[in-house]
Amino acid sequence: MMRKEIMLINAVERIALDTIEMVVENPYISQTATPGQFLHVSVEGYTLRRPISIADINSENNTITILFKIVGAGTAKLATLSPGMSFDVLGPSGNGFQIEGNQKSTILLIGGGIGVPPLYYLGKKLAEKNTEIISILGFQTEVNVFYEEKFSKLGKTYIVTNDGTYGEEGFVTDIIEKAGDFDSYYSCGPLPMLKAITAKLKDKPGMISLEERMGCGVGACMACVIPTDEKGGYKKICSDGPVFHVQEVSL
Amino acid sequence: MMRKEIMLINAVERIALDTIEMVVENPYISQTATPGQFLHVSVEGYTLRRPISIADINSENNTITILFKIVGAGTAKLATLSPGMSFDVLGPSGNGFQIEGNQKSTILLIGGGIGVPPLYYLGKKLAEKNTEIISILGFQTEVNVFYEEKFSKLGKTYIVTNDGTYGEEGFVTDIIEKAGDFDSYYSCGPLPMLKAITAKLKDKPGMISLEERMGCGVGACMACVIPTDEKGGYKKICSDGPVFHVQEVSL
Amino acid sequence: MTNLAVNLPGLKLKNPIMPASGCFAFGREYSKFYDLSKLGAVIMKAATGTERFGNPTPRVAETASGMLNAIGLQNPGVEKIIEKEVPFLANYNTQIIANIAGSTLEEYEKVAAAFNQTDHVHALELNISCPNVKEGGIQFGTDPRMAAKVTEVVKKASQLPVYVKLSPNVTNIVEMAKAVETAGADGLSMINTLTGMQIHLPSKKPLIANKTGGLSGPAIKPIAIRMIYEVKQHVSIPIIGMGGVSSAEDVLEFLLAGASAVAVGTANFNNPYACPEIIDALPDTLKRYGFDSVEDAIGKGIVQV
Amino acid sequence: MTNLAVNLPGLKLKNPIMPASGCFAFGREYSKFYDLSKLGAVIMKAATGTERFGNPTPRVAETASGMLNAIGLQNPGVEKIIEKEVPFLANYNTQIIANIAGSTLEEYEKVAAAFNQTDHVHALELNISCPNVKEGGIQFGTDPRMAAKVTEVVKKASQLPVYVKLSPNVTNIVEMAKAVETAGADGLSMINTLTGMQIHLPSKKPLIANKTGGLSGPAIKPIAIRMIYEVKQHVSIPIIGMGGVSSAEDVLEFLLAGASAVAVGTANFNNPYACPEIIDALPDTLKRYGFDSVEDAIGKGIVQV
Ligand SMILES: Cc1cc2nc3c(=O)[nH]c(=O)nc-3n(C[C@H](O)[C@H](O)[C@H](O)COP(=O)(O)OP(=O)(O)OC[C@H]3O[C@@H](n4cnc5c(N)ncnc54)[C@H](O)[C@@H]3O)c2cc1C
Ligand SMILES: Cc1cc2nc3c(=O)[nH]c(=O)nc-3n(C[C@H](O)[C@H](O)[C@H](O)COP(=O)(O)OP(=O)(O)OC[C@H]3O[C@@H](n4cnc5c(N)ncnc54)[C@H](O)[C@@H]3O)c2cc1C
Ligand SMILES: Cc1cc2nc3c(=O)[nH]c(=O)nc-3n(C[C@H](O)[C@H](O)[C@H](O)COP(=O)(O)O)c2cc1C
Ligand SMILES: Cc1cc2nc3c(=O)[nH]c(=O)nc-3n(C[C@H](O)[C@H](O)[C@H](O)COP(=O)(O)O)c2cc1C
Ligand code: FES
Ligand code: FES
Repeated sequence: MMRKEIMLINAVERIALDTIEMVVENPYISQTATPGQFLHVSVEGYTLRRPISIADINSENNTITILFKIVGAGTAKLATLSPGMSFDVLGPSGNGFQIEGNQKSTILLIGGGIGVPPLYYLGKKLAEKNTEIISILGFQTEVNVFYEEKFSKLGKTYIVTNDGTYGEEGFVTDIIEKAGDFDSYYSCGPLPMLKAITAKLKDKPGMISLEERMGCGVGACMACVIPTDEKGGYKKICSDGPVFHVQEVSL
Repeated sequence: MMRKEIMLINAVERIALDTIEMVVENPYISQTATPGQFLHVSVEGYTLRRPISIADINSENNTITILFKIVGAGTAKLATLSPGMSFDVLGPSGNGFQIEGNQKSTILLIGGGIGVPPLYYLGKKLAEKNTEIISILGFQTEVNVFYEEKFSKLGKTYIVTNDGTYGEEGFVTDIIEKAGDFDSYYSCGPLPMLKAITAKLKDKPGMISLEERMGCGVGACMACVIPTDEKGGYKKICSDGPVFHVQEVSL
Repeated sequence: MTNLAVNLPGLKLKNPIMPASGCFAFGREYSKFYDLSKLGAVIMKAATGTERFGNPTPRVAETASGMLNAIGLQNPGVEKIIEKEVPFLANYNTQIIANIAGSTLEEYEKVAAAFNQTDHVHALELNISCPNVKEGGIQFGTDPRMAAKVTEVVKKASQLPVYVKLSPNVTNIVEMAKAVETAGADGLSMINTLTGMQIHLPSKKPLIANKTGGLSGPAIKPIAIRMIYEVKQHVSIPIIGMGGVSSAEDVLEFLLAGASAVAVGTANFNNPYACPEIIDALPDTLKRYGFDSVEDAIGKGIVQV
Repeated sequence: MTNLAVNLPGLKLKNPIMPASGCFAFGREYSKFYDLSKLGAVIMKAATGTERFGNPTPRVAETASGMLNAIGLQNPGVEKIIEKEVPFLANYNTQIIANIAGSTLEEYEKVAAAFNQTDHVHALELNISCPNVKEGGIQFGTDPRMAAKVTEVVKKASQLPVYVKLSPNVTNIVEMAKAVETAGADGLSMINTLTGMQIHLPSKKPLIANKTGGLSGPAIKPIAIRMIYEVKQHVSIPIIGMGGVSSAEDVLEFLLAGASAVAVGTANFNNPYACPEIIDALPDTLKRYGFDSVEDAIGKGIVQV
């Protein structure tokens, strides 16, 4: 159940261009969160909270890892915080990836840019079940790449950059054939990428994590809806998602 | 000349109820400011700057002491800052106390509450000229009292509290007779106090430091005017003051 | 003991605090954070005649000390609200206010009549900020005659007390208030959001898909206070105040300006506990400024000329 | 090289940035911080027919991301401004805009005529937010007929281009803009402040002595952007935009919404270097979002329907 919790910052590191990895401590969140859930982060001086995915959890140390890119005022402010300081979050928020029944299957993880982080904790949890994992991680250019090594420990990992400055050149969709066969996929990244992937993989079962600008982050304000059909049906990304089965939503 | 300067915080101490003494470092301000001038302090997250008087200067160390009372959001925020942090100010701002020609005379300093601080640096400067100094410092109640010892080193010092919990009971005006003869006076404190003092001491030359809510703090917005007569004349407290000869303004 | 209770037409409020319409849906989400019985009342999300999907996304943007929203009255329609949401809220010991909206007079009438049939709803809040599709989009909320007309229609359709929610996007708020008072309003609710816009630099177009959105949050508080202060002197019906409230001090400022109760909107988003925390802080805040009760403070900031 | 220049009626601006009226007096104070020749233009503090003392203090209050002011047009009167202030500003390589105000049509006429006699003033900004004392305090700025009337009078009294400064406290800003365009305005200046109030809890009365004050600062930016965006589509005269600008990104947002130049008010108070810093940052900001010149960006955020 979502709660308002204080996160104590243990470590802050810049791991790629404008990309911050932050390790924060909180017993409740670290014991209850599942892959694909997010934290709704309060940033001092700003009206609205910022949704940030959970990238990893170390439940022995009660720590949670988040990764965020500095794109605007809120993330810039968050990046100025240092160990010993704290911030409050609502969390764990939303519904994450369903990972039951994946034993003995092969799973494809497809992450784009700052959509990569939630797939890491998912991958770790799948790896615990001895699922075979293939990862395709797309970035704009070399300086944006992160977590290659971590994903490599989970299984075969392809890095692709749009300009070919690192790994393969092109888009994540260009690599899918090369990656070999798999049973189902999980993906998180920018909307055009998700559209391309779900179109290409329309015969495979998949789950995708979506983004939308949020008001409340708890399901009360209707800011973050996504249509489910042409007839006015909808889901709320903050509370029904952010992770959906591909068939559930219409992108 | 006023500049925009960064003040590095050296020390922060709570010296009375909700009253903070802060020692900040800045070469330019410490070399140029005179008693009665103020700093126009920027507080992160707030639209307007806060005027705070200079309470002391140590020009060898390049440090300035300010004293402020936590009365609202801005001063509360300022009080959370700690040594090593910094804030920016416009300063030295305004025109301070004129202290020429006071040699061999006796000066009465009359301070009320958070109006006491600027009188301390004034007193120190007067003392350097071997002026004889008598101080009357008024506070609401015992827990508000500060700087008694420091003023005592400058000369005879009377503390008066409204409720008599410390020093004499009553108002600063009740003590003036007792204080003995003097040639001129300097005063800073709440408006009702200044009105009472200037009425009582109308035959003595005096200078008073005034407060008003400020917009720009540099003389451009006309927020902080004080009438000088009944005919529409006025002065700007931020740039013509905050210190005025008693006759210059009509309270 | 500081007395927080306020009695208004149709509403016995144990305290003057209620979540604002559209910022609390129908209470389910926030009921996971605290017991809704703590609240003086709950104002439900706008109800329209039939289900509405609302506007395309993005629907919200952040602004300095505020936010823009253009949800577009997304709601399941009055029937489903009566069937599913009112019974849920009726489980709590609080008062229920139904916010009603529509694109035509007939739709307002239908929604008002529907709520009149049900128990547990204690008052209507009449949202007149919606564009009137029949009359070519002119807002009910910016023309005093239209506002009076819709008030009359709703009053006729329902026995429940009607609080007309005024739009601040008008030249003369007092004129609007007097028009709806004359038309039979039992109270006023003010203010709704101010129409604003943000342009998204990377895409070079309005960030909100609907282009304009309603500005709410602390940024608009001075406008709300001014309007309530002005209106209070010209009407004799009570005012539910709102616009940027996020602390007990804010609540007292609204009471002093002339509000009899206070709704909290945007503040719930940053702090889901905003309402109960304000309620807990209110007795001390009132006491600090010399008031024994909420009713004591109402309108006490108004300087008579 | 990014081209910052903009040519508007009467104004050859080397860059689109100018301090807003009333936030910069006549430039003397800020000339101690930087060379005023850096500015595209300077809009002077309002001039009235004769000297005015203005309102009692307190005249300003702080609000969330904004402030209230009720200075009350304190100024030395048009004669003294022409005699002492214009010559001072004429020392700088910048354009001078005179903001004119009055309580009657005759006063507006007198002030406009006086500036017409002098060199160095390049344009007038017509402040119509003042209450019209003759007509019982109705603001010139909230009634389209009155606004048109005062525009006509000022146009007749002066050969200088006239930028009419619109008040946002109206139901229909487009109607106001069209009325003054038809009456002969050469440009628009928008927005002036929104009427607001703050109640001071300890004294239980409005903090500002005048009770109400004008709300300015980042809080009102979304309202300014919305109004400029709406008006731009309905007039063919240029707009000087203002309301909460404090960065080069804000300037670009105003340009995209339809402003041709941008004034900076409240931001000067926290940062006396606000204008020159924005001017320095503007070329990079324009480039980052794909613009080679200021003129390129004007109105580019408007989505055609
Ligand atoms: C479920 C979810 C999980 C996310 N996880 C991550 C993550 O792990 N790491 C990461 O770097 N980013 C993540 N994002 C995106 C992140 O929320 C935005 O980058 C961030 O809110 C931008 O804030 P800002 O203040 O820097 O930008 P500003 O543009 O100043 O923000 C202004 C407003 O817009 C909102 N906003 C701006 N961009 C986005 C966006 N892409 N999605 C949603 N709201 C946005 C902000 O929250 C804020 O309310 C996630 C978004 C969602 C919806
Ligand atoms: C020339 C001058 C010198 C001063 N020196 C000192 C000093 O040395 N120590 C000290 O504690 N205080 C001093 N003050 C008063 C101090 O400026 C206020 O207490 C402070 O601004 C309050 O800020 P706040 O954010 O805590 O209060 P808030 O009430 O939240 O402030 C809101 C706004 O009102 C203004 N304001 C509130 N009270 C005052 C006031 N009394 N005078 C002017 N503006 C006010 C603030 O600056 C701000 O713009 C001085 C004031 C002036 C004019
Ligand atoms: C996301 C959102 C949705 C809203 N929906 C409604 C609504 O359905 N009906 C209504 O009358 N007001 C609606 N409002 C306006 C609020 O009820 C309130 O009047 C306004 O937000 C000002 O209060 P605040 O500043 O506390 O948010 C909505 C406001 C927000 C922020
Ligand atoms: C202290 C102050 C004084 C002002 N005086 C005037 C004035 O004399 N004439 C005028 O047209 N506008 C005046 N204004 C309005 C500003 O010119 C500007 O339109 C408004 O403040 C919005 O811009 P901002 O948010 O950048 O401040 C004044 C604003 C402030 C804050
Ligand atoms: S953000 Fe409010 S419903 Fe999702
Ligand atoms: S504060 Fe602006 S003139 Fe003094």
